Parts: sequence; structure tokens; C-alpha cells
Amino acid sequence: MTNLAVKLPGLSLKNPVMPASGCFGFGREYSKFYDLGKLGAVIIKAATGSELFGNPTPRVAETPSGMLNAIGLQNPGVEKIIEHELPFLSQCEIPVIANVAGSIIDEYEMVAKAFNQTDMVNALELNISCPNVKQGGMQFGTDPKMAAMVTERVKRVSNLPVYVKLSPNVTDIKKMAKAVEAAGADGISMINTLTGMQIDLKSRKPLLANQTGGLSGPAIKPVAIRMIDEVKQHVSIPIIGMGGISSAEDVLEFLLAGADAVAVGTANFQNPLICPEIIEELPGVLHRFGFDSVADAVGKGGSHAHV
Amino acid sequence: MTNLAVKLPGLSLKNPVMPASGCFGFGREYSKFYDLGKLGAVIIKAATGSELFGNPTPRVAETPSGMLNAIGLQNPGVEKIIEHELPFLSQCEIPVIANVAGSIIDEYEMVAKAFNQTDMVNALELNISCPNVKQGGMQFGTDPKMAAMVTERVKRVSNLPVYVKLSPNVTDIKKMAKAVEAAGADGISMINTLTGMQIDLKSRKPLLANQTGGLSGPAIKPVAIRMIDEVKQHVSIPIIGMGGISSAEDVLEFLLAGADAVAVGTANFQNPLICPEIIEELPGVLHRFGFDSVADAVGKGGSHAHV
Amino acid sequence: MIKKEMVRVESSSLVARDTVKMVLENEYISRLAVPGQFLHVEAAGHTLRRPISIADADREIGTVTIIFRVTGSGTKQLASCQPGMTLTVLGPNGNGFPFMQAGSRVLLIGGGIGVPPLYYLGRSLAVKPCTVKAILGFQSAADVFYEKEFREFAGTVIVTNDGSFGEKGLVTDVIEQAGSFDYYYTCGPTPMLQAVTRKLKRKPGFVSMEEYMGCGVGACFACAIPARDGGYKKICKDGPVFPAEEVRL
Amino acid sequence: MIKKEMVRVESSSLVARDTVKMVLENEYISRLAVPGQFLHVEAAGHTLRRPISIADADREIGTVTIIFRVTGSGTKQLASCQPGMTLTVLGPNGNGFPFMQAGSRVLLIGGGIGVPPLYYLGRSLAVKPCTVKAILGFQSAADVFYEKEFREFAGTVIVTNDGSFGEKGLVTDVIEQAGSFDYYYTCGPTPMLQAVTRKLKRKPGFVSMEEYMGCGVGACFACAIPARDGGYKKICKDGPVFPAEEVRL
Ligand SMILES: Cc1cc2nc3c(=O)[nH]c(=O)nc-3n(C[C@H](O)[C@H](O)[C@H](O)COP(=O)(O)OP(=O)(O)OC[C@H]3O[C@@H](n4cnc5c(N)ncnc54)[C@H](O)[C@@H]3O)c2cc1C
Ligand SMILES: Cc1cc2nc3c(=O)[nH]c(=O)nc-3n(C[C@H](O)[C@H](O)[C@H](O)COP(=O)(O)OP(=O)(O)OC[C@H]3O[C@@H](n4cnc5c(N)ncnc54)[C@H](O)[C@@H]3O)c2cc1C
Ligand SMILES: Cc1cc2nc3c(=O)[nH]c(=O)nc-3n(C[C@H](O)[C@H](O)[C@H](O)COP(=O)(O)O)c2cc1C
Ligand SMILES: Cc1cc2nc3c(=O)[nH]c(=O)nc-3n(C[C@H](O)[C@H](O)[C@H](O)COP(=O)(O)O)c2cc1C
Ligand code: FES
Ligand code: FES
Repeated sequence: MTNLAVKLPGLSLKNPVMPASGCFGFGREYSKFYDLGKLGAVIIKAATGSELFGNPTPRVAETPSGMLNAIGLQNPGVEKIIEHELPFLSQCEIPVIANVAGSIIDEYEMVAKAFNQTDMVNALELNISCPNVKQGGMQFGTDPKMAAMVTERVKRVSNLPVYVKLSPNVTDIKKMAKAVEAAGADGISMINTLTGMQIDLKSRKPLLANQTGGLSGPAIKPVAIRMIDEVKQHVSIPIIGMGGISSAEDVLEFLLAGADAVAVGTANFQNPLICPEIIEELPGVLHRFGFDSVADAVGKGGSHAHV
Repeated sequence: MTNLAVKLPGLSLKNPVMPASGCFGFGREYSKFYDLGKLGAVIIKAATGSELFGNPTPRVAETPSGMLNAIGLQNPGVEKIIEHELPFLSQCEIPVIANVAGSIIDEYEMVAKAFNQTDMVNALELNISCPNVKQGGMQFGTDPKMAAMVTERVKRVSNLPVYVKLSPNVTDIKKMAKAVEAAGADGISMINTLTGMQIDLKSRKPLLANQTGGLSGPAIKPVAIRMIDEVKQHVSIPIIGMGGISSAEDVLEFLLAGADAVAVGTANFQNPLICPEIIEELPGVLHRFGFDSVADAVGKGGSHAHV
Repeated sequence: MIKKEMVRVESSSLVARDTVKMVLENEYISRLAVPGQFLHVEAAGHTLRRPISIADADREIGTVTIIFRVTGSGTKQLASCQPGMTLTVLGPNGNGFPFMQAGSRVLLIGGGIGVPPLYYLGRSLAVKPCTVKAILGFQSAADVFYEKEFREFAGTVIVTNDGSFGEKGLVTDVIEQAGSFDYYYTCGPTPMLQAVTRKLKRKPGFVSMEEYMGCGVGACFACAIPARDGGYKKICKDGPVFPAEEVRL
Repeated sequence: MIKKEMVRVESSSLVARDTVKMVLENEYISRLAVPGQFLHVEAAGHTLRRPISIADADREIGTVTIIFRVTGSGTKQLASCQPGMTLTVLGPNGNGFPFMQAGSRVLLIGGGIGVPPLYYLGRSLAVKPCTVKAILGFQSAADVFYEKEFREFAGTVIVTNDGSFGEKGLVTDVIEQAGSFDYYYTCGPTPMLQAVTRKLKRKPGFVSMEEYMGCGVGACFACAIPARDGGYKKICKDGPVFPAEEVRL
């Protein structure tokens, strides 16, 4: 039997596959397609201190092998999420990772505190890398000092393990990773979206009302793999890898690069059953390439494995 | 008649379309497919001070809507290029842009000087952004001070207009652009490739012998458009845009974003006739979207056109 | 309930310029489909699915019909699908048009590719029976489709922007001609919806809306639009049909 | 001269496990193709073309044959092309095997998907006439193809790694059986080429090489490999066939 289980700070995953934040809402919609209990975990949509209505539409655009989004962190606010959304997920008996966002550090703290007080969340994912909001987000995600500061402050108010989600829109991803590790992060999530733009030829305007958006999907997979490989060599905390995953083979590629678990985002839109399908195929794929377990494969194929 | 002509420092282009550096060699091979005289210009493969043999193979890998390459700047060296390659291009009566690379500033200077002494080159493109060589390249392309220094030094020894080719692997592309403009650059080329990696599941190693490579092709187009839009708002020198162009519609999107001319790279591999095909279709596409000339469209659709 | 279903293309034909009618075999969807709902259709080689309204459904033989205009690369790819090929769709998605009680007089106002869902709706209302009238607007004669089909159950006025077929003008120019009615249902481009709802603001009506979509099932917030009450609505899940007074156009 | 040509798939059939033989109609390429050259074949939906050797050509009826193994998504896509469909190829690319004078005795040594170009070569040499012998290596019985075809013009020995067909072992294990010859031609996986050229280092021979390609026409330096003389060779343009002593394997 191929062992799919993964142990990460605060998380006992029966398999390494979870839907990525923002691509799965709070789970309700996809629970109509399959039993969420099959998932390794769920990462929920970003929560902010109070309700956010997000950007004007259009908020998504299609690109070659990918898409742009500029949702703008729309969410009901942390209190309503705890009240109306988490109880549903709790029934599913899978670990829940709450994605935390804010425009100032106090807001991150406040949201983290709120999640910390429930027993319905197993870990936090700090979204310091959302390119689609005017304030916060990105600026924390591109400056190592700011990133470290948010991490530290959130760690201080929270007993939950903290995974910091890194932005790929930086010159030196290692620096970001090392800064958040030093600040106490329990793990790293990577990558968030690359900032991109599409211009509509007819209207002669950026297609997205927000003008720029985050590029996700298979198009960015090589960037994700490269960055995970790079970061893996410089930190010792675990990595949740994401960026363009749409098959069990992709999952293995992320594990080889150094991811300890993975998240699937954009691919849910094309195939709502993608997560359980990948989970079902993963043992066969691991076996085909000579691995007995997920743990076996982690980090076995990155550049550090050979240099 | 739709006017396709573009005037840029040192370059009178009859149309805005040229093959991108490294994707067209020195023109010979593609001259067997069509008359190079149809092109707006040609950007030749990077030249270094002496012959470079490049990286071990495999040097290319396919990715979703794109490819990775790690050629490693293989080229015969500037002297041999001037002697054996440029005379052929001179016959074609199109502007030639020489891509200049090096591992130290002296080498850039030396190569620029050599090209400057011929009358077969119309402009230089400084490749400060090649991710595939251990020294130089990237390090100049990610630090605004270094980029400015190379630009300044090359400008000092060369009468030819200098286009600086920017790397997208940076946190703040504006800063890079402003730094090279201040240092005297006559124009900007953007974007070079995004650094990426692909891992071969069977061998459990990065597929490229060089481990990482540069991501190009349609996958990166949204990043290119976003960066051009961003830079356009902060510099007043012209931009040669590139990154994933494979149709006349794509060319128009780049013009709208703020590019004054464009280069086509990866698409040549799929369709060796892509450049003349695009040139032929461009008037129709411009017309369909309400433009009488290329100049008319430049910068008409970026975010700055509306904010 | 939305499912991911395989459908077999039974037939595909051009009903107007760049406008394709495709009949898809799928028992489950044909059985559940309600007028106003849509399918989220796979376009091979594309990251995102395309939302296309259900233009008709036949439970007996287990088919649903879609009618779409080839506007970009996804619908072009779809249009190239030959009979016999299979594709996956998510569906039926969203909430359809609410039916009013038998005996009501309803007016359908459709523009361009907003016409298809009104066909299934009108046909269904007519058998209740309701009295159905239709105003259908198109760019020009080459774009007109389903006139005959609508006439089978509804007094139908066709308008074209250039007057090359039917009346010349916009749908709002001929609303008076339709006489009195109790409810209206409208679907079409946003400017048309704005004009219609403004003109008919004292009448109860329902609008079917469009927005760029990610998931199509309510999970990604791509299609969220402000609601009149200050909250928001997801077009894919709460809509695409809304009471005219509930949304800001 | 290499051109970009449309080809029509005339037939497509499985000749061994995961191994597809495809006959392509194109007058120009059939007329110019020389054994050892390759086509750079479009795989729909893929950025890069796939290099596939010309396995045969028929000038009379204007066809070229390719034989390829389905290894990844590009060849899978190619394998799905039905007769009647068209694709574009660049070709004929590269330099083929040089022919030796009539009367020579030649040995062909092929491994797996390195076998196809040797078929066209052997058939062409046999009519010069040359005396042709062939050693063909495969993984196992299910992978063997073209045995009968080779026997039509060459004394042929088949070896399989697992002995499930012909002799058990590697091609180098049976070279002695082939008796004496003047030249050898070999194509197959790199380890095989290394073993063969080492074993036959005193014999004049020609190897056909593989490398990941970008442009396929000599412009991008993707396929450049070091040459023995200290320079380099582009496999796509200077090769894929090289005199054995010229390249470092
Ligand atoms: C609920 C709903 C029902 C619809 N019903 C129909 C119908 O019955 N017949 C019909 O012809 N069209 C219908 N449309 C519009 C149809 O979805 C678009 O024309 C189609 O998605 C365009 O795809 P494309 O690849 O041709 O264009 P592209 O412009 O290449 O598409 C690029 C991206 O933008 C999206 N997009 C482009 N235009 C629209 C649009 N108007 N609305 C939503 N997304 C868009 C595409 O889905 C895709 O993600 C409907 C839209 C919605 C939201
Ligand atoms: C000159 C030449 C002649 C060839 N002739 C034949 C032939 O007659 N029959 C046959 O079955 N195969 C032949 N090959 C190998 C064939 O090109 C590859 O098997 C094929 O490209 C794999 O594509 P894929 O999409 O199935 O695999 P993938 O692994 O999905 O391909 C990914 C990328 O890697 C490249 N690639 C993968 N394997 C190889 C390889 N071995 N050589 C070069 N590029 C590769 C692909 O072209 C593509 O760009 C030849 C290769 C060369 C260079
Ligand atoms: C529509 C959409 C919404 C997203 N919202 C969030 C979010 O709220 N918080 C976050 O950290 N990441 C968000 N992301 C980023 C994803 O979680 C993921 O990091 C990224 O999309 C790359 O993975 P993918 O290529 O599998 O989609 C969002 C992505 C998409 C496409
Ligand atoms: C195989 C290959 C080789 C390249 N070599 C060079 C080079 O020598 N110098 C350079 O400045 N850019 C080089 N580039 C980058 C291209 O010029 C171009 O900036 C990039 O590929 C994006 O454009 P595209 O998506 O159209 O390919 C190379 C790209 C490829 C794919
Ligand atoms: S499209 Fe995802 S919520 Fe509507
Ligand atoms: S593949 Fe481009 S030079 Fe050979």
C-alpha cells in the first residue's frame, strides 16, 4: 500500500492534496460534487477583518494555459466565516487551513486571533501576497522585513501553526522565505499568482476592471517548481506547493521539487472533481515512478538533490 | 493604407515586427523560408567577447503554452559574428539589432565597441537579463545600480543607440526601467524570460541539464503586457515589446499596452513563417479595431490610458 | 443539482451568421433543466469553461439544446465539434426564470444571444397556459434566428438595428406594440437590459445576466455583483436570473 | 530545402505496443526525403514540434512514412490523428546517411524507435545494390516491428532485452553473428550508440543522434553538442547523422 499520509505542523493529512485558497470558497459548492472527507485538507478563501466586496467585474480572464483573477479578496469577514462557514467544514472531518489577509498588520492579528479562538481551524495561511488589493497584500509579500513583521505579530497572538504564503513577484524568493522562517513561520505556501494583464482589443482597456490580476494555472507551473526548488535549499520548514497543478504527475513533480504537500487551485474550475481524481491516481503514479510513499518523494528531484 | 512604419532611435522600421534574439540565429536558416527583407528588423543571437559553447543538453523543455530554454548564450563570439554572419544580414537591407552579452562590464564594453566599428549594425540590445549563465546576465538585470552602470559604460563607447533588455524576474520593473533610462538608454526591450524549472519524473532530475531555464511563449504574455504597461507610465524612451507573441492580435495588444515595436521569439519554432504572416495580417487587424497606423495604437489601451 | 456530465453532440448547425445550434444528448440534464439555467461547457484546450444558456430541453428523448455565437477562441473550438463527439459540461447551473401562474400574460424581450433561454422559457410558459408575446432584437437580418420557432407560441416582433429585417430600431422602441402584460422576462446585452428595466420599471420582471466566470458554481467570487440591498449576488449561483429590482445593472 | 508543408494523414496503424506507423501524403517531401532525415511534426496544442525520422518515402505516389512511439503528450496527440486529417511539418530536415558505393557490405544496427530510419536506408542501399545485414534490438516481443520488412532486403537478427523474441540480450551481443561488413549505420538510444561505437571503433560507421529541439532548423542552438574536434555540431542541421568519429556520445 502506497502511504499518502503527510505530517505537517498542526496538520495530519491522510493525503497531500488540498484545494487552494480562493478556488474552493468555503467548500459548500464542491461538497455537492464529492465527499470533502476525501481531501487531505481544505484551504478556505481569504478572511479579512470585516466584510469585503472586492473589485468590480470582470474579475477573471482566460490566458494561454492559465487565467487572471482580480477578485479583490471578497469575503464575508472573519466573524461571519466562523459563524456561517466553518461549522459546515467541521462536519467533514478534514483539517482546515484558514487563509488570513489584511490591509494593515493589526488586521492580520485580529483575524488570526479570531480563528485561534475557534476549534474549527487547524492552521493559518498568511496571505501576504495578494496582488489584487490596493493596500496590504502585495507590499507585505515583496519586502522581507515587512513579511517577517507580519509573521512575528501573528505568531505572537496565535497558537495555530502559521504557513506564510509567498508571492512569486520578487527578485529573490529565498530572502522572503528565510525572513519568514526566522520570524517563526511553521511552514511556507508557495506560490501565489504572478501579476499580469490582458488588454481587450475592442474596448482598448485592460479586460479586468482592476486592470491587473493574478496569473494562475499550468502556465506558471515552471515558475512554481523553480521557486520551490530554490527555497527548499534554504529553509527547513515544510512547503505547501501550488501553481498549475492539474494531475497526479504534477503533484509528483512538486513533491520532487521539495513540496511536502500541495494545493490545487485553477484546475478546480475546469474539473470540479480534480482533487479526488488526483488523490485516486496518486498511488499509481508514485508507484510507477518507484516511490512507496509521499514522504519518499519529497525533495528527491530538485537541483539540490544532485549538486 | 494602414501605415506600419515605426521610427525608433537609430531604427527606421517599415513595420514593427522583428524576430527576438536567440530565436532566429543570425537569420540564415529562416532566410530559406522567406525573404528577410519583409521584416521590420532582425535582432541577432547574443554576442559575447569570445566564443561560448553554452550549457550541456537538454537545453529546451516544453511547458504548457510555453517552453524553457537554457542555451547558455552559445555563440561564435563577436569577431566571428562580424566576419561571418553580419555580411549576410547586410544584404537583406533591414535594420540589424545586435544583442550584447557578457559576464563582466568590460566584456559588454568590448562587444559593443566591436559592433560599433562595423557599419552593419543599427542598434545594440543589452542582454542584462539572461538567466542561463552562471555569471553576469541575471545579476546585472536584477539590480538597478548594476543595470545603470552597464548601460552607462556601453553608451560611453558606442555611437549606436542602446536598447536595454529587462528581466521580468524582479520585484519592481519600474525601478529597473527608470535606472537604465537615467543612465542613457535609448530604449527598452522587454521582457526576457521568467526563470523556471521542470523536473523529469523518470530521471528524478531537472529536465534541463542547466537545471533552471528561461520560460517563454504565450504562457508569459500576461506578465509581459503588465510589465510594459507599468514601465510605459514611468519612462519616455520607446519600448520593444516581446513575450508570447504569436499573432497580429497579440501584436496589437502589445502596442496598446505601450510597446512601440515588437519581437517574436518562441513562435518562430512552431511556425517559421510567423513573422511575415503577422506582418501581412497586421494592417487588417489594426483596421478591424479602428486604427490607421501602428503609431496610432501605441499606448492606447494600457491602464494609464484611463486612470 | 449541478453535476459534471458527459454529453454527446447529436447535431450542430448554423442558425444565423456565426450562430450555432447544438443539440446535446444527456438524460440527467434534460430531465432537470429549467428555463434560464445554463451549462458550463468545456472548450478543449481552454482553461475556463464557457457559460451557455439552455435554449431548450427534451426530457422524452434526453436532449438539451444550446445556441451560441462564435465570438472568441472558445466558442470557435466548440463550433468545431462534430456530431458524435463528446464533451463535458457542468449543469444545470444557476437558478432559472420563476414561472408565473397559468393565465398570466408575459412579455419576452431578448437581444442577440440573449434570445435562446427565452425560447425554452416561452415554450414552457405557453403550455401552462400563459399568453406569451416576444420582442426579439438583432443587429441585422443575417443575425436573426428562431423567428418561426417563437411564432409557434408567441406573438413575435423582430427588430433589427439597421432595419434589414422586421422593424428598425431597438427592442425598447417597440415595447408599446406588445400591448399589456403582467410580467416581463429579458435577456441580452447589458445596455439593452438597462434600457428595458428603466423603461419597464413599474412592471414586475426578471432579467438574466452575464458575467465572466471562473468556477461557474459559486466558489470563486468571479461573478459577484452588487445587489440593490447593499449585499452581493453571484450570477452563477444566485442567478443568472434575478428579479429586475434586485440588481444594479 | 526544408519547407513548411501541409501533409495529409493517409493511414495510421499500430505496428507494435504503443508504436504507430503513419503514412503522410506530400509530394514535395516524398521527392526530396533522404534516409536519415527527419520531419519536424506539429502536435496540436503543443508549443514545440516533434522530430520524427523519415522511415520510408515513396516518390511515385507521393508519401512519406513515419513510425513513432507514444511516449508523452505530443506523440499521444499525434497518434490520435485520423486518416484524412492534415498537419503541418517542417521537412525534410537535416542531413541523411551518406550512401557508400554499390557492392559495399553494410550493417544496420537499430534499437527501438531508432529502427525506422534504418528501414528506408537499408531498402535504398539494397537496390544500389549493397549487401545489407541488420541487427534490431527491442525491449521485448511486444515492441518488435518491421522484422518481416527488413528481411525482404537484409539478413536480420532480432534481439530483445528479455529474450521474449529472437535472441536475448543487447544488439552488441550479436554483432559478431553478422559476419564481416565494410560500414555500419546505427540509430537508437544513447547508451546503445555508446556501446556500439565503442565496440566498432575500428570500423567506419555513421550514427544518428537525438536531442531535444527548439527550432529544428539550426537557429536556436538547442541541439548543439560538442564535436570531437573541439567545436560543436547542431544535430538538427549538421546531423542527425554523423560519422561515428566526429561526435562525443
Ligand atoms: C449565464 C450566461 C449565459 C450565456 N448564454 C449564452 C448563450 O446562450 N449563447 C451565447 O452565444 N452566449 C452566451 N453567453 C455568453 C458566452 O458565455 C460568451 O460569449 C462566451 O463565453 C465567449 O467565449 P469565447 O471563447 O468565444 O470568447 P473569448 O472572448 O475568447 O473568451 C475569453 C474568456 O472570457 C469569457 N467571456 C467572454 N465573453 C463573455 C460573456 N459575454 N459572458 C461571460 N463570459 C464571457 C469566456 O467565457 C472566457 O473565459 C452566456 C454567458 C453567461 C454568463
Ligand atoms: C532527429 C530525431 C529523430 C527522431 N525520430 C524518431 C522516430 O522516428 N520515432 C520516434 O518514436 N521517436 C523519434 N524521435 C524521438 C521523438 O522526437 C520523441 O520521442 C518525441 O519528441 C517525444 O515527444 P512527446 O510529446 O511524446 O514526449 P514529451 O516528453 O511529452 O515531450 C516533451 C518535449 O521533449 C521533447 N522530447 C522528449 N523526448 C525526446 C527525444 N527522445 N528526442 C528529442 N526530443 C524529445 C519533445 O520533442 C518535446 O519538446 C526522434 C528524435 C530526434 C531528435
Ligand atoms: C480565483 C482565484 C482566487 C484566489 N484567491 C486567493 C485568496 O483569497 N487567497 C490566497 O492566498 N490565494 C488566492 N488565490 C491563489 C491560489 O490560492 C493559488 O496560490 C494560485 O492560484 C496558484 O495555484 P493554481 O495555479 O493551482 O491556481 C486565488 C486564485 C484564484 C485563481
Ligand atoms: C531558445 C531561446 C534563446 C534565447 N536567447 C536569447 C539571447 O541570446 N539573448 C536575449 O536577449 N534573449 C534571448 N531569448 C529571449 C527572447 O529573445 C525573448 O525575450 C523571450 O523568449 C520572450 O519572447 P517569446 O515569448 O516570444 O519567446 C531567448 C529565448 C529563447 C526561447
Ligand atoms: S463563477 Fe465562481 S462564483 Fe460565480
Ligand atoms: S533545434 Fe534549434 S538549432 Fe537545432
